Amino acid sequence: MLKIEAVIQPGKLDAVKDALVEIGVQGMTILEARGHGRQKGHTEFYRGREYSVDLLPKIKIETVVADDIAEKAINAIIAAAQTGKIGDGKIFVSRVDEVIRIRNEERGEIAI
Amino acid sequence: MLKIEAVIQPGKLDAVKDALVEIGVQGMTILEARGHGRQKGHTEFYRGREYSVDLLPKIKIETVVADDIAEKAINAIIAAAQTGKIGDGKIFVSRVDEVIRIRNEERGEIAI
Amino acid sequence: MLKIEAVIQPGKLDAVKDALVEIGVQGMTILEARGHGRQKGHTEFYRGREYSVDLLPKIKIETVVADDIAEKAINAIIAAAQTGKIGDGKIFVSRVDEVIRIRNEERGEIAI
Amino acid sequence: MRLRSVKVYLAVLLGLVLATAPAFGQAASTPKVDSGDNSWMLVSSALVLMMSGPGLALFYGGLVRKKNVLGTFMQTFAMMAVITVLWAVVMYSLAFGHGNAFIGGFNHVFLKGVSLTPNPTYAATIPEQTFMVYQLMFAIITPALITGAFAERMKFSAMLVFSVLWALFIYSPMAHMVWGEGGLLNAALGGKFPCLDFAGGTVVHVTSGVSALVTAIYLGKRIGFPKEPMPPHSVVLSFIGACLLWVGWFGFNAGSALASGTLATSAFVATHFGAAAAALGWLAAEWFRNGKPSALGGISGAVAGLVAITPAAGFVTPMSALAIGAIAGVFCFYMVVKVKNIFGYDDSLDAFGVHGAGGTLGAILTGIFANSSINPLLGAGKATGFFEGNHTQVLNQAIGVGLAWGISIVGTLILLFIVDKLIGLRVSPEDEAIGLDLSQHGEEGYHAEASAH
Amino acid sequence: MRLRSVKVYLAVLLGLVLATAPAFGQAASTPKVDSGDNSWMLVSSALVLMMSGPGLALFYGGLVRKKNVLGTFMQTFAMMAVITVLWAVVMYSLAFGHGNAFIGGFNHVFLKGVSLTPNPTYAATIPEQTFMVYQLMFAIITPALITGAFAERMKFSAMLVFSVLWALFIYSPMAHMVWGEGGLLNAALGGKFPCLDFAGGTVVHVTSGVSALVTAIYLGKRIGFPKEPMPPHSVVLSFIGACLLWVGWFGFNAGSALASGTLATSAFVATHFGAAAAALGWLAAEWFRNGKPSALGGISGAVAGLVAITPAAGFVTPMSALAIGAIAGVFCFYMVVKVKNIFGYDDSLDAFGVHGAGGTLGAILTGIFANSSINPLLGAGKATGFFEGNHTQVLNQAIGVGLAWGISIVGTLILLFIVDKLIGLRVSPEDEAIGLDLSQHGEEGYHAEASAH
Amino acid sequence: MRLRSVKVYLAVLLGLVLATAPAFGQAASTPKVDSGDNSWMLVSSALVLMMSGPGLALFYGGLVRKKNVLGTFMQTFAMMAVITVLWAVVMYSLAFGHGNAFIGGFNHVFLKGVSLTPNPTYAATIPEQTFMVYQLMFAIITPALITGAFAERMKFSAMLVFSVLWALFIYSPMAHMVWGEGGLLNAALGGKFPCLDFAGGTVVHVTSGVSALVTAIYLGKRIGFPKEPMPPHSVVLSFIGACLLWVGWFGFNAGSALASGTLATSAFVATHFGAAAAALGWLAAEWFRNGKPSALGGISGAVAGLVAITPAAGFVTPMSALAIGAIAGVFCFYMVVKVKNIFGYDDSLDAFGVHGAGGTLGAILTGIFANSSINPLLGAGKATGFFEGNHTQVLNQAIGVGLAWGISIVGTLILLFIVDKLIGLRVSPEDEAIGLDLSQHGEEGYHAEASAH
Ligand SMILES: Nc1ncnc2c1ncn2[C@@H]1O[C@H](COP(=O)(O)OP(=O)(O)O)[C@@H](O)[C@H]1O
Ligand SMILES: Nc1ncnc2c1ncn2[C@@H]1O[C@H](COP(=O)(O)OP(=O)(O)O)[C@@H](O)[C@H]1O
Ligand SMILES: Nc1ncnc2c1ncn2[C@@H]1O[C@H](COP(=O)(O)OP(=O)(O)O)[C@@H](O)[C@H]1O
Repeated sequence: MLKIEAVIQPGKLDAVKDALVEIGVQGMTILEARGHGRQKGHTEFYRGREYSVDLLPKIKIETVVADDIAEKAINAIIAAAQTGKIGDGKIFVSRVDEVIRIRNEERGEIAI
Repeated sequence: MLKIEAVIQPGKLDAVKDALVEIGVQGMTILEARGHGRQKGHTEFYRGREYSVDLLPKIKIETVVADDIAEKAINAIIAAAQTGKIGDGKIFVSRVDEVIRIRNEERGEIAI
Repeated sequence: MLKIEAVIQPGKLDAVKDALVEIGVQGMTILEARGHGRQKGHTEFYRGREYSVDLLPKIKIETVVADDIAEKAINAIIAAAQTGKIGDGKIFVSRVDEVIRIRNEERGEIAI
Repeated sequence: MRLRSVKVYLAVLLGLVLATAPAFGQAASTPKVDSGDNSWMLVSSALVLMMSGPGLALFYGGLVRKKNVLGTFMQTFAMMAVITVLWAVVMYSLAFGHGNAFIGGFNHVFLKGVSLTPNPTYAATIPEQTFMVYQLMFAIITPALITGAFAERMKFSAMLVFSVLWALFIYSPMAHMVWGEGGLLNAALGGKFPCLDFAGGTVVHVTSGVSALVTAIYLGKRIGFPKEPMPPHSVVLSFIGACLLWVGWFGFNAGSALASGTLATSAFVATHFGAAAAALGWLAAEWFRNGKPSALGGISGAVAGLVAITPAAGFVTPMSALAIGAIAGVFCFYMVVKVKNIFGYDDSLDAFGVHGAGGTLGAILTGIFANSSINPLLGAGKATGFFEGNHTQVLNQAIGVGLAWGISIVGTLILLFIVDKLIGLRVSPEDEAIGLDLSQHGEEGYHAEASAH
Repeated sequence: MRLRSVKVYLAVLLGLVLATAPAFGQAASTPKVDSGDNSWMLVSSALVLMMSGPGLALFYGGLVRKKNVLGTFMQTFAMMAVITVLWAVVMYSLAFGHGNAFIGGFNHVFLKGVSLTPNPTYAATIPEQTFMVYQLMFAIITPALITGAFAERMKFSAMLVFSVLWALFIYSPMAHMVWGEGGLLNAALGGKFPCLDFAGGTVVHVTSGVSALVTAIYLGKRIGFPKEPMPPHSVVLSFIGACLLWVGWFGFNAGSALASGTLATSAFVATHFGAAAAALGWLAAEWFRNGKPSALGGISGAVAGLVAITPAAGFVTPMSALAIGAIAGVFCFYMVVKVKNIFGYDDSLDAFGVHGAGGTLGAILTGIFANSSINPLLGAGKATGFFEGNHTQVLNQAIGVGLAWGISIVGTLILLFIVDKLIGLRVSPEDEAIGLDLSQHGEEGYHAEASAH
Repeated sequence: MRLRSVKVYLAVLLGLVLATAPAFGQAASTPKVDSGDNSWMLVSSALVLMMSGPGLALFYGGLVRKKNVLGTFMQTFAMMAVITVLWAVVMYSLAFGHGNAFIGGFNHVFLKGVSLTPNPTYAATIPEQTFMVYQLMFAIITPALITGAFAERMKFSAMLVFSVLWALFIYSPMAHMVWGEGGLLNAALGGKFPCLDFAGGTVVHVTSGVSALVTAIYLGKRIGFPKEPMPPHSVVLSFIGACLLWVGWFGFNAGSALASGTLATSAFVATHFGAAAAALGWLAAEWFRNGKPSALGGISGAVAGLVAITPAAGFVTPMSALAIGAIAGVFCFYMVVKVKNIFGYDDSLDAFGVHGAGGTLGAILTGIFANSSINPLLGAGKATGFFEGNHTQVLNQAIGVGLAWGISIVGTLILLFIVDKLIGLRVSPEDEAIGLDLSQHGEEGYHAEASAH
């Protein structure tokens, strides 16, 4: 089983979620994050002080999928999240050894 | 070493934390998350607009443990978080190559 | 490619970020977290009720780097985040199989 | 009583005026609106409404968990809407219409005969409609206070029905007995047991606080209480609310003079002093007991002091107000921190611990500290409170309070039973888990998802 | 009209006074400040300012997404600053100076001749400067109301220029026509089409609401609307704002009596009753349609009721106020929930659905419910509203409203066109995506990073 | 000075009245409460309390980091409780009792002799207790203003002790010198150096602002300052606070007329105009310098304008108020943005930059713009300010301000030294890191954990 972690633009959450659901990936967990990368931040002023803010709001989506569906999921995410501009985000894929559904203690792919 | 990531119902955080501490798992990191899965969401109305909200509040617990204690930790989490209803959440287990304690630069299992 | 996850004191975020950028690690994702560990919490009182709060605010930094740069990154984080006091946090290192840049679908180390 | 006190007062003032301005002679017979008094009473009405919304709504809303913040707001807000209509239809008549010693009549239903000229029985220098709308604001906040006891677990529909019945069958007679013409406890207009209650210590706080206790016990604890921690989701909101309560309370207490003369000033000063001393009292007790004085403690103390000074506001000297406040601050702290834990009921936001306990204490202390130099309600120069030598007044106060306790306990129990049978009081455990905001109102207080910048 | 009503009223009062106090005889000729009236009008001025900031700013600010909260605040706050200066320089003169039936003149530029003695044309018992500053508060909130329609997408600079022009060319003539001496619609001071507008239903709400609709359509939808969900980021803030609007509205409506006599009381009661009944109306309609009554619905209903009762406040009985409120609550609910969706424009915070629709409805209902027993503006005992037998008043109301619609539509279109050509109205798509707070003001409403404890 | 101005004013008014109503003749000798004046002064007292809580508490609380929000609230809230008791015990007597040119006496300790009849020395138409409680509200907010300078790092206990001492030894004499009978700087009641300070520019803002600077320097910077970013955790809270400050300031300034006559109106208008122009001034400067006008800038500017107009409010024309405001907005912007950075002290929330600098500027500008047509305090028709031809008044203003600076610097240094030796001023570095909320009060402002829905 593979864990797909995608860092995306906040405005794209809905589209990505729908794209994943469409290809049959129901389960996912979403986290609010802030990202640092090539995308340039902005400057804020508060009274006399100037802050250059280089951490931008991002959404992190985590979904664990069976190996065979992973590529499809990745493509779905890309299709939904891509604008072609810097800051679109990244996808990280890594291996997961075990999945357990807490409700009924099912394990493995069936628990995804 | 293994990383155990558990997505649970928010109300179960305290119970799970206590269960882990009881079996000797002290270190853990908690994140607020929102989850999508089989559990159905709800509808919200704001003025004329209707929103079907299918991202539900969840808590994500991450804890890195030695291999031999992992199964015990998983069972502790299940025991504390299970209600038997849809939405109880999932546990994901994956391998961690290295752990470092920032304070004293200890590495490996001793640093957990 | 390796994923470095560092849980640090909130006040150290800026220093760690700068240290990473300095050694050439541009990309990173930051999450607000709460941690449980050896560091003792505190007691809060609300009206008649007493709460012992043992989840402390932490920042979690995630950065995926090429294998050869990992050790440098770890050292940079330690150097910037260490105070020598309990609660300084931990670093977890694990393997990542694939990285994809959403913007242009580049894959692998070039996408980091 | 505040009515009589005002009248006596005005009589004295008028005397002064008459001595120097004989041309005003006839004015005494034809009541005339005084622009200054009416100005103050309109402001006071606005201030008392502000105590409910946003004041009390914020104070309570900050103390609950995030998932219940709007539900908690709504319990107060609904009173602003529902009680207003009820008041116009029948409640004003039941409280202030012609009736017997226990309740008014139906002569003012649909506000029939409630005109824009003063009704000298109640207030000789402001339009009766000003008096009517001012009293309405009291009728709004009183049932809203109760909601603190059953926070986070009552159905919105049940809350509405219960509050309407409670307003009709408990508030209306209590208001009539204490403030209505010929009311049993009315010290100014011929009551059998003259009980001093300047601005509603008994009518507002004892009734709501005791009813709160009853509902908290009847409904049972919130799921998870007391094991699960349920800290306030935003002491910040509660702080804003408490400050607005303090400011609004000037309308509540000083407005109860029903004019902007010296009695209003006296009540204003007493109110402020009572609040300040009680905040200090609670903070000191907390510092002593927990090692730290908290912001929640400070504002809780201030509210406790405001409650306790309410019946006394127009009867006591500034220095007595400080004393009453200090006593109330410490007393309510122990009620909330110790007594509640001993008995173990889940008075979620301490409606009883602050309003019931503080109101009862305040009513008794009024009998002790009341002074004829401030308010010659029982006759100029006649001993009024215990310290002045009128030892029976404390008894009268106790009778008033006892009656309020009795009616509140019995009445609330009956009403809860009826509503429970009719539509059920509590939300389902699932709804309680997801919170009132979503389950009862289909919305959320805060939208993190909206932060998509 | 409220001016004449006040004058008539004061004349009656004065008559009473004169009968008993002949020594006051000469006072009628030299207008004298009444401390009670002035007290009330200063308070009312403060209350109306509070309606803008923090009231309206919070109400609107809570409804937008987090990234636009400060930008939304600023659109109201800027009015507090800019319109004040504009008013002093020329607007007061244009609205209340000597002029023709459509607009005032330049005799009061830089407040020349606006003294501390009463100007009996407008208000005989308060300093003219009190009248001036009170009216200023209305001029501030009116353009601020429009901003709800173009929330989350207009440039700050364009908003400033547009608002200034709008205030000069739309608000000033409308205020003059309805309230100014010799204004076309002025029922009190010799207007051709006497239109009843006690506190600004037409001048404030119809003009701003209709202009809002025009700007919403002209600017186009927010990017992502209606597909992307854009729930309010904090109904909590909106709730606080709405409650403060309710409280402040007492200054708006009851203050429009320009004195603290019985007319102020009457308007105060009508205001409160209208708000309460409308909140119930909206909640009931929502409960019926969606299965749940919401907090946002409750406060939206209250505001709708306050809007609708505004023109009627000094003309109707308490019971009529309840009726007007209930109708307005249900009506505006359907405007916002159904009509908007049918046409599909993005009136982001429903400035038209609430103020435009509610104001228009209220103006018509005023013609129906107005009663000479409350306000003998058209002559003591002369039928005033439709139910009293004056069937033509509804027509006059329609003329007033129609004129306001016409001027608002045409004027706003022209002004938008000009500003669009000059500097552009909308922010860039990128700026819209990152939000007004950062793009227009370089700051953020909330700083999570700051929570580094 | 405002006392004399009021008296003169009232004399004029009375003259008018006497001319037409001889029956009032005797009233002049027996001071009588005016219901309109008292109504206004009670409202003003409530408004000034609202400036502290929630106004200032929110303004400051929003500017700190999340972990210090309640601690910051408490620094203001504690003043509401502590100073009230202190005032009753001895401070009122020290400020307004019989004494010498520098300080009052002990004749009013425990409010002995402070009755419900007017004290014509200070205010002839309101009960002395109204005057007393109104002045109390000023004594509350003044030390609260200082707390902005040492935000996020002072022990709660030390803050309490310091504030009590400061109130006793710096505020009391300053208030006496400027407003007390026979005070050195009292322009109305026989001071040697008649200094114009209508509502406390010197007494309130200069003293608190300068003391703030001293404490900021004495305590040293916050750990991490200026390297670590410390943006406001919620400009939203600060915005609400600032708006409430603006609204409350009407009570502060217009209330300082101590009556609701034309002087109150004049001060009300000047206050509003000053705030608006200053908001524009700051925004313009910011727009020019940073390329963007910010919400924080807008509200900071408004507050700066309110500060600067405070001493001038009852002395200047509306147009002068605009000028004073505009100057203050730009001036304070540069104080906060440039001067602070040059010197590098950590005046965390700019208590000095806004109150110290703005107060000093306002005091001087008062000497320049004051006009006898608004306030014939120095004698009807006698030149009052510089522009009117009284060139020495600026000198008198400078003497008053200089004295305030001197006393504030020396006095604050001594008090800080004493408190530091006694119990220590600063929290430990650990406590500073976890924040005041947890370390000093054992609670948190917001509970995310509570969001468990
Ligand atoms: N190496 C990395 N490790 C973790 N997160 C990363 C990494 N690189 C980028 N990110 C995340 O992806 C986001 C987008 O990256 P950025 O460099 O701005 O644009 P792009 O992905 O288009 O090159 C960043 O804000 C950050 O959250
Ligand atoms: N494949 C997955 N990857 C990541 N998170 C998941 C996955 N499946 C479920 N989750 C998380 O677990 C939560 C519970 O899942 P759900 O399907 O609702 O119930 P259950 O686990 O009882 O079947 C989800 O809300 C989501 O946060
Ligand atoms: N085994 C673990 N798994 C996940 N997170 C951990 C683990 N151990 C520690 N942490 C995180 O690191 C933080 C610091 O740990 P703590 O034991 O308090 O101090 P130290 O790292 O100095 O020993 C914790 O608050 C927690 O967030």
